[in-house]
Amino acid sequence: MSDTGLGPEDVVGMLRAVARAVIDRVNVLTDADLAIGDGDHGIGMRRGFEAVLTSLDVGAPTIDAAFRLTGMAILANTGGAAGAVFGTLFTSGAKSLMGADRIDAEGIRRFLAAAQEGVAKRGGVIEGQKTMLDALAHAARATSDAADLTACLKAAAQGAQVGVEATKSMVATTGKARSLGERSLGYPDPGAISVAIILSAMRDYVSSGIDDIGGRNG
Amino acid sequence: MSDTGLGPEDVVGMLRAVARAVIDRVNVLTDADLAIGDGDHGIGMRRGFEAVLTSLDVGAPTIDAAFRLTGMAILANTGGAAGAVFGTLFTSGAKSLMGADRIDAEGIRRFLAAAQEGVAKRGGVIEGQKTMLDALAHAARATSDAADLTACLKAAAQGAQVGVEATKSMVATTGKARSLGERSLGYPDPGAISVAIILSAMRDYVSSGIDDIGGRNG
Amino acid sequence: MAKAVKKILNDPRKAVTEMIDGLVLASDGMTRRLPGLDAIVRNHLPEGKVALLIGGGSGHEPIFHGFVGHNLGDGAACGQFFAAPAPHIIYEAAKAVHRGKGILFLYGNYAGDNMNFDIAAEMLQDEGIDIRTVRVTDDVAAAPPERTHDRRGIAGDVLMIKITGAAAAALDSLDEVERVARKAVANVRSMGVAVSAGSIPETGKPTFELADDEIEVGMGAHGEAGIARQKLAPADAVAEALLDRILPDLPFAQGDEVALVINNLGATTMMEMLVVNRRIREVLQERGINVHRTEVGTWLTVQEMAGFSVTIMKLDAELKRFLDMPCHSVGFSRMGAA
Amino acid sequence: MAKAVKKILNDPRKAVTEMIDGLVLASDGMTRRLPGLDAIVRNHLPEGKVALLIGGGSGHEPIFHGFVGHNLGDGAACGQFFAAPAPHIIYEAAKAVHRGKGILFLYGNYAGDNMNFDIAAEMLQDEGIDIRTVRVTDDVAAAPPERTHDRRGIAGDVLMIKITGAAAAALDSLDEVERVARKAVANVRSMGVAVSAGSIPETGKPTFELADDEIEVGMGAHGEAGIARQKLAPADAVAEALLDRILPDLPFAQGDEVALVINNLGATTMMEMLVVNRRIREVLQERGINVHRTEVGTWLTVQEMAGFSVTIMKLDAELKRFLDMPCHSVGFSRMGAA
Ligand SMILES: Nc1ncnc2c1ncn2[C@@H]1O[C@H](COP(=O)(O)OP(=O)(O)O)[C@@H](O)[C@H]1O
Ligand SMILES: Nc1ncnc2c1ncn2[C@@H]1O[C@H](COP(=O)(O)OP(=O)(O)O)[C@@H](O)[C@H]1O
Ligand SMILES: [Mg+2]
Ligand SMILES: [Mg+2]
Ligand SMILES: [Mg+2]
Ligand SMILES: [Mg+2]
Repeated sequence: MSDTGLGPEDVVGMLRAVARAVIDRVNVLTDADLAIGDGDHGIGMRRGFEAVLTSLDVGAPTIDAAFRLTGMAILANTGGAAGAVFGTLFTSGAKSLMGADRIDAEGIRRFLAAAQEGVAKRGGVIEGQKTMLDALAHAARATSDAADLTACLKAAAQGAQVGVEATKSMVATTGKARSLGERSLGYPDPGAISVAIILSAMRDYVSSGIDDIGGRNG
Repeated sequence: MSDTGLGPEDVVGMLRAVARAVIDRVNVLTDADLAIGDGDHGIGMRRGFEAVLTSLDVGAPTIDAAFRLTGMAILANTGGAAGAVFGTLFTSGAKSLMGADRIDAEGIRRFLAAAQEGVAKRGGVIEGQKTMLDALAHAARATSDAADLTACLKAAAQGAQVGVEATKSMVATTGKARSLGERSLGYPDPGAISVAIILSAMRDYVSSGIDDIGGRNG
Repeated sequence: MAKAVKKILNDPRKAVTEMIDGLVLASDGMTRRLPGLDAIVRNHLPEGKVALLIGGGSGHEPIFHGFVGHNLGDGAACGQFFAAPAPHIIYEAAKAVHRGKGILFLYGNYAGDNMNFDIAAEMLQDEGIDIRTVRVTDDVAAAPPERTHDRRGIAGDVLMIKITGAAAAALDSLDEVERVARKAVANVRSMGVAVSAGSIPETGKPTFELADDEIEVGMGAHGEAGIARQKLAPADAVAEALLDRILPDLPFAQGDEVALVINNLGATTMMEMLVVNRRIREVLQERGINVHRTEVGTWLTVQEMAGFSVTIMKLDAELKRFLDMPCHSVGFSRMGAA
Repeated sequence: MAKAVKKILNDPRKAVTEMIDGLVLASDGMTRRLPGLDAIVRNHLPEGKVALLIGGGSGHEPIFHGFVGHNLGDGAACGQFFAAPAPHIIYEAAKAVHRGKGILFLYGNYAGDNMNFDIAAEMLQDEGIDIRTVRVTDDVAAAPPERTHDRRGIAGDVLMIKITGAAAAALDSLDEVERVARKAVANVRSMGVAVSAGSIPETGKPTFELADDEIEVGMGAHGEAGIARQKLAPADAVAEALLDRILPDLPFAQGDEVALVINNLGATTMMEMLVVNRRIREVLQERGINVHRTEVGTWLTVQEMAGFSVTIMKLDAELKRFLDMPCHSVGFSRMGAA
């Protein structure tokens, strides 16, 4: 596929695909949160990403604007811990793409690094506390030597999934699962699952190939 | 059995037997009240008749005192509609036995007539409203031409049972069952069942014969 | 529903007496228990005060005994679960609150309560104490308008105790207090809806059965049958169904000023009651009925029963005055009109 | 527990917004909703008043939004079910209640609330508005004493809003109001017990599972795991288990004067709470701890969850003064010390 990465229109298309993917998984996320939280992660993420779809309707002139709009919509409509951390994921990531007119592997690396830093700061968490940060950090690291956008998002999605698995063997030390202590062992972190869903949707959008992307790039 | 009827001691014995019989049937009465009332008739009657057992421990010098003590104990400890009507049954009935040193068929007739009048007045009810009065009235009528005490109580118990059956085809127009209207059809009235239990226990006590009664009468 | 409902109690047969101890302690010195009796009375009752005695079966907390306090009931006679108090409890509570000006008996209209309170009233009248009785008959579901004497008392009790308690504190003749109470009861109407059953701890059995998708409109506070058993309906439809029976019954008319109570029967969420309130207010506004005061809360319960009732009372200047006075008890405290 | 719990609502996804409309209507003109936002603010806020903004997830009614009123919160930002409110809701509510003297943010200590309120605080501080934050951390079951910052806020919210609301009405500097709130939060401790689960209408799923004969001591207000899952126990044993954790934690000592709150998580009967109160008072008396004021009721709920929590706050003269002031809101009204 085109190594030149994605332009603003494709980024919007990709973010729409991300939103649809999250909305489709509402029950998976809710059940994960029922196991170690309060059971609202799925419906919260759905609220947020339904708002993302609406706010992207107005279109986005630039790439960083598309990611920022996405973050603002999540922040304004999700609520709970997820609203703050997933909103921050996109708004912080957006800052790293200021002025970029295309996004490639390097852009994704910058985005994930900035997102990770922003979330860690907002949440006051580090890796190993059984949060979505663990999926995000694994994803960021996994992308280090990916050659092109497709490979980069493949690696990111895979990394996030590894992060999700990793959270199963962690004892939660923040969020609603913290009070479970040892009892949170064995369960994946709901927010981490959301990160994996988001990055997988980005990968699938890009991998769906020439006609879909290059076409518009042609 | 002795045609001379019962003296004070036997009346106390008989009332103890009545109390034990009611207490034994707590679940029957509660279930009957669950069907068309609020489900507390059994436990209320148990409260009342457990108190009867205690208050009869002091013994009773006269027959009317024994019945009065029984009524007062019910009135003070049962609560609800049953406390008032069953307390009244015994206290009103007791008045009709003032000064009697034995109770025979005629005494039972007087007792039932007075009890029926007292309950009707206190409850502001007539026959046919699906209450314990229906069992009481049937019982009173059934005793009209019984020759001796045993026959009289047999007739009374049987009459009460007929009264219970009769309440099944009545629509409640007082008490908690009233609001069921037509829906109370087919169910017997809990209080009527209690009347039948009480009179059957009196019959059984008397019918249990010479050794048990005559002995003490001897 | 087969097994007994989980409750945090000690011996269920001691629940009522232990509850009364806990209630007196919760009043922080405002009330006391009559030794050995299931009766609660206010401390420091002024001489010459018209006395207000309330009461009824237990299991409906905080009503009735939780409404003994400042500008509310002076005393309460408590029965066992869903059972009217025995006459001697009523008698002793009455003697304890009497201050020479007579006593108003205020309670819900149930055969058991009527008979037991009447027996006590006869005993007290024999001693020359002036007793008046006002029975709350607000449940429109219980009987047609021409037979209000057959109607049950439900959450109308809340407004009746509030207003009569204030009147008994402010007015100094039993005649006057009785007059206010009769005016109030003549102007109050309620109806409830049941969503799931409550149970008596001693039996652990739910007092009725409702299917997982059923509700019963007009059901009584002890699970007495209502008007219609129907499928679970949206809040707006339920609100309308209740108002369709309540409003024409008085009737409440355009320009009326009313008090509105939405009472939780136990396990219903406040969110549900507030959503219902939203629709009720829309309808009242359409009808030109103006709400002077709203109360949404948990006062007349049926153990863990789910459901709620709606109560509306037509007000005049005098009823408003007593409704707006401050009051305090364990179960009901109000700052009063600011 | 498979099928969705029966509730009287319209569209569950509209429940929060409809609840807010119903709540504003129930306040009889005391509050209003910010147009298009899930935020409630008081009408007629005097210029120069130190503002108190409270808030949190919905589904816990009447807390938080039901505590906006006279001598209580000036405004509340409401989230969706069990979800902290979004920053822009908090921001708008804060702007609406600000009267030039700064704003105290008072809410329960949850990651979601902390992050969303912090984002809003940063936005407001950028505009030069003085914002202080006090997080309620009363749940002793949530973390050991040395990690109070990891403790959740549960029914301690009731006393915190009561006292801080009174302080914000009586004191005229944000520093002073913050000082009082910090003193109060430092002296309040709570622990709860869960008997059965509540559910979120949108999913209809209970937030946890408890066996028919089990209770969980120390469980959080969203079903967060507690300290011990155990067999159903008598009320006295449960009361002692809670006090065994609460009393040593501060610690509360002989001669202390305290406020006591027994809060219903939803479906528990008042009878149970009063029976529990009885044993609590016996223990406190043995320990020489004197209860200045008791509150037994339903304030911080978790939908239809059954269970309750016990909250104890150590008082000094200043805290007593604010605790005893009158207050009024839909969810909490008090006559004040008579
Ligand atoms: N302090 C935190 N920092 C980063 N992520 C967090 C933090 N607290 C919670 N999360 C994430 O949020 C997720 C829970 O989101 P959600 O259930 O929507 O919010 P809430 O916990 O308020 O109900 C958790 O699975 C976790 O990944
Ligand atoms: N007005 C009345 N007159 C006579 N008997 C009555 C009256 N009302 C109720 N009863 C009797 O009382 C019985 C119910 O007793 P119980 O359940 O103990 O009291 P409650 O109805 O107060 O719960 C009914 O079955 C009926 O026989
Ligand atoms: Mg959650
Ligand atoms: Mg009954
Ligand atoms: Mg009863
Ligand atoms: Mg949540």
